[in-house]
Amino acid sequence: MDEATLIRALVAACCATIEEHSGELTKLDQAIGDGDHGLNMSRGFKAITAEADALAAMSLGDALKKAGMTLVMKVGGASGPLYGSLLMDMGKAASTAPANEADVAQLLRAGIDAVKKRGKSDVGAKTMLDVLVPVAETVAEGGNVDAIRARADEALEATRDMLATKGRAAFLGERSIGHIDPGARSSALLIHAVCNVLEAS
Amino acid sequence: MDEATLIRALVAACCATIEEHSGELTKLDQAIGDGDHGLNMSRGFKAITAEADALAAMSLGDALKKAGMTLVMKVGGASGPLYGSLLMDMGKAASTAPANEADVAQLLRAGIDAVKKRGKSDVGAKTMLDVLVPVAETVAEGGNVDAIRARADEALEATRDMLATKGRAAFLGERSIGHIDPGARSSALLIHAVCNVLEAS
Amino acid sequence: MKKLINNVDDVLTESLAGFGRAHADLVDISTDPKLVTRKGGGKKGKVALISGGGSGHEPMHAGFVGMGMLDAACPGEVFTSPTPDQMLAAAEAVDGGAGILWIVKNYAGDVMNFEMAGEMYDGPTETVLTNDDVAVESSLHSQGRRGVAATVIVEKIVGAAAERGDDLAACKALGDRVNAASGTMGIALTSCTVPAAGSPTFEIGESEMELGVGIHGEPGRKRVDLMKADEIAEALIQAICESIAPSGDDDLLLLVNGMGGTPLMELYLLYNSAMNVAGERGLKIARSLVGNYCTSLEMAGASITLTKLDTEMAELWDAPVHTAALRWKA
Amino acid sequence: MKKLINNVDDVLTESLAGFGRAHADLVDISTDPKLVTRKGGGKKGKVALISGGGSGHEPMHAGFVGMGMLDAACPGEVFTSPTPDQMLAAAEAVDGGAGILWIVKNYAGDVMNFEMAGEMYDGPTETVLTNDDVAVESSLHSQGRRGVAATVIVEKIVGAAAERGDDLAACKALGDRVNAASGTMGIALTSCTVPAAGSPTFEIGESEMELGVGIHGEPGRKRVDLMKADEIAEALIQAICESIAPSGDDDLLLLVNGMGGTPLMELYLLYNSAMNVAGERGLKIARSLVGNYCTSLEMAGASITLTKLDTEMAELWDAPVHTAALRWKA
Ligand SMILES: Nc1ncnc2c1ncn2[C@@H]1O[C@H](COP(=O)(O)OP(=O)(O)O)[C@@H](O)[C@H]1O
Ligand SMILES: Nc1ncnc2c1ncn2[C@@H]1O[C@H](COP(=O)(O)OP(=O)(O)O)[C@@H](O)[C@H]1O
Ligand SMILES: [Mg+2]
Ligand SMILES: [Mg+2]
Ligand SMILES: [Mg+2]
Ligand SMILES: [Mg+2]
Repeated sequence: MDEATLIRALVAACCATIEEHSGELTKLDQAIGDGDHGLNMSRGFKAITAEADALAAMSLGDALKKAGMTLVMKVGGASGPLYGSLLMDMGKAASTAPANEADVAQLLRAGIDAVKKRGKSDVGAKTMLDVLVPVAETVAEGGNVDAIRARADEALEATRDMLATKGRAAFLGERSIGHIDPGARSSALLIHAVCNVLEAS
Repeated sequence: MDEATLIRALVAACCATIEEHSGELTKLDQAIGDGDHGLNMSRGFKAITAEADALAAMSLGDALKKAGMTLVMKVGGASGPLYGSLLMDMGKAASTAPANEADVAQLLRAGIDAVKKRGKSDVGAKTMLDVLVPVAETVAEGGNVDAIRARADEALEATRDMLATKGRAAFLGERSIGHIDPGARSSALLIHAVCNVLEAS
Repeated sequence: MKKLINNVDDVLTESLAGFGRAHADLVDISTDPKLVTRKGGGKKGKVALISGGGSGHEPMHAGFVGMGMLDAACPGEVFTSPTPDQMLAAAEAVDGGAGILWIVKNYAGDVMNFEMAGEMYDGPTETVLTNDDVAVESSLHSQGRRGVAATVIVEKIVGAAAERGDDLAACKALGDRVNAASGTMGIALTSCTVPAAGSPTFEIGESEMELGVGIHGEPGRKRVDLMKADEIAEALIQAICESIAPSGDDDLLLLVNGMGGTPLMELYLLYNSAMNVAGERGLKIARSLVGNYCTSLEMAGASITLTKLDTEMAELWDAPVHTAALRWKA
Repeated sequence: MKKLINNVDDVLTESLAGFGRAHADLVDISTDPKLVTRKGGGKKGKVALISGGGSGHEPMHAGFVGMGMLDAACPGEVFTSPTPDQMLAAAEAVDGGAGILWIVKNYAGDVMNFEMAGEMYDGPTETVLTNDDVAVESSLHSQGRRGVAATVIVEKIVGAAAERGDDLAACKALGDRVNAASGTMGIALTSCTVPAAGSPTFEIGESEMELGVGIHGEPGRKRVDLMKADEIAEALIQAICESIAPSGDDDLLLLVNGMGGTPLMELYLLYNSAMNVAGERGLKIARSLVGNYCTSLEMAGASITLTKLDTEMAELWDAPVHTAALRWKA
């Protein structure tokens, strides 16, 4: 798979999974948030789909930066700036295409740092970071796609018993316990999609 | 029964039946009106109950006038001025206490004329008049209390198939058919109450 | 029944008391008989405008008491006409010696109670009867059409005329003219619940709406499937135009009025639809008002009103007004 | 879902278009990016006030654009923070050369998006973050308290200060002061439905209410049995007083705010209860506002806000304002 094909495949896979699960994300967000996460993600990834041609013509780094900026400008809410920052800073770190797992892990770390900074948060607050950070660890440890997917699922499930201290769910206090976090779910979905593409390539 | 006892008995019986059936009147009015007939009647007759002592100290004619004015001032809606006019003009016609059926019939006619004038209406419009007018006929014909009660019930039931052309129910057009008229029902209730008192006296 | 109340019996008194306290700079209130009068009472030499009707239509009428609009409002029980004693007390409180103009919505109860008050009042009175609701064909019954949201427009325009010194006959004639130039029709998505009744006035399915609903939850033209805002605007404006037949030269006032339970977001959306329909029909919307003005408790729904404004009516509409619910240039 | 709309996807655009058409004398609107700006754009030498947030809280914020209040509002999707491109376009449209003051309700999304806009904007900017909702103890989580109805009061008072020529630092300091002097808590009787979601945000029983609800239908302190208006007023004012600790000497502003689906009649009743509670506690209510100002779509419910006004704040509150939703002395 050349870079253009890879970018197209990633865009298609990510957009497809978000579209497919948009209702579920909204339901999760209705339980402990304000019920718009599915819509927000779907709006953002539709905008990315619309610019797939332009993205495919770019380097992976530039494509990530552009896709990130699109999320920032189209999504709004908490997830827009956060996923936007994730992709933008991954893009900035990917001046050259990642050659190996270590490169990918380093990309992810850069993106995750941006999320932490923008969200003034860290793992344990029942957010997307509770999926992204463990996954980045597995990547850094050289785990294969199966291991990565499994880790994402596990981490997602682990958000169920967490007490939210960031994002809207934090307003629920104890009542946030017992539900998985919508942003953690969308992160897990995206990670699965990326793994599926990498597996097929 | 002297006049004071009669007035007390009439007040008590009328107020009791209205109180007891207030929910039913409201339900009937919800079907083809605005759902306040029970409340209106109950408000008016509670006010009459409150002045029972004063009424009992008056002649029947003055008591009717005063009770009518109380309904006018306390009820509002369509039924206030109508029942108020009914009683007030009955009272005006009763300068002397009614001695026989013919006197009572004449009283009723005077009251009914006031209702027709105030409501710019007549029988056939699916209103209280469709009970009051037939009942007045039976009284004029010298019918006994059983005949009067039976006529009231019959007349009430006959409002079911009428098309309303007066009052709020008129706004429903054809849809007013199939429900008995709330004001006809309250009239029938009052006539029953009065008959019961006369029967016992 | 879910309402912000204490006891069903005290709803009206407590709400009125709250209104009086919130707008103590504008109005005086009395709770027995129930009354809202303009601060300072009658204005010498000015025709006094008094309206009233069942409660549950707030801000109508109490919200329109003040400079440039009403002198007094008589709130009845929820959806029940007020009583003559209220009207008489109002008249005594605000009579400025130039006569009383009753502004009455055409419902049997309101008409009869105001009529009795007029007969009992010792002084010149006139009545403007509003009957702008085009939903129910007047030919079907002898009660005539219902008075609904255009009552607000009548009160505003005639209020301005009284304020500038028009006499009783002129105010009465103007009120009749505004009413005749107006048509309204509404729809409901949900029912309302009269507090004392405790249950919804009517049943309505999840995908139904009531076309031509009255402001007491009375049925209207027909029960239909839920329509889109564009279709609603088209249906309502079509019905109104059949009644008031505006030409492309007429300056129209467009009022998109909420029934109480519909948020502003939807009212502006419906207003947008109405403007599109007006545009397609070549109608000229010269003035607009969007909001909850003539409501039906917490009913979800809206009505559209069009009034053909002549030059004088437009000027009087624009004139300063300072009431709890309508305020401009003051 | 029963709403006056055409298509779920067009709700915001069409409602915004309607707002722009209804208030063409006051505002300009843009639909891409979505923006409401004060007619005529920025005022030279004046600090520009820009607010925004998810839609569904109407009239907040677009209804407060105009003389004496906001210069621009950025409406996001329903209950979703707007995006930085809207904020940047707003800033460009209304920058008068004296800096931009963002007025932001404290939600993660709003904060982050306005933050990004501030980082990208080429010119001096400051932010006032409102967090008046006392329902959620800030100690419980690091997100801090939510910004709710006191945002309206911040926008009015700081708007008047900007209008009289206060500089950016002064406007920022004043906004922080008003926010710190304010506390709000709300309750919900019913849920709201986000149009695109199509089903109610939360389930609530026929005899339950949500105490301390957020303006997006987020849960608050707890689910409780339906309370009487007097009890609600007591509970809300108690919670607010624990936060802002007013003394009997403070001039208080009392805002009784409807959530969108509650009729005015109930809001005035709750206001009456609140005034009684204030009286019992020896609190001095110097200014009042009752109505739907910071809503949550068609949710039934209300919030109470108290703000301790100092002399300057009271003067600025009283200063002329001319917007779609708040207008006096102009
Ligand atoms: N401060 C934060 N840091 C990291 N993630 C966050 C933060 N705040 C929110 N999130 C994530 O964003 C998700 C919610 O996104 P979304 O519903 O689209 O936005 P909003 O909360 O503004 O409605 C949460 O489920 C959580 O995973
Ligand atoms: N014009 C009229 N003539 C005679 N009776 C009438 C007239 N209008 C209404 N009614 C009677 O009044 C009853 C309704 O009374 P009520 O519900 O108390 O008043 P409202 O209709 O004002 O709500 C009707 O059922 C009918 O019997
Ligand atoms: Mg959300
Ligand atoms: Mg009735
Ligand atoms: Mg009635
Ligand atoms: Mg959101």
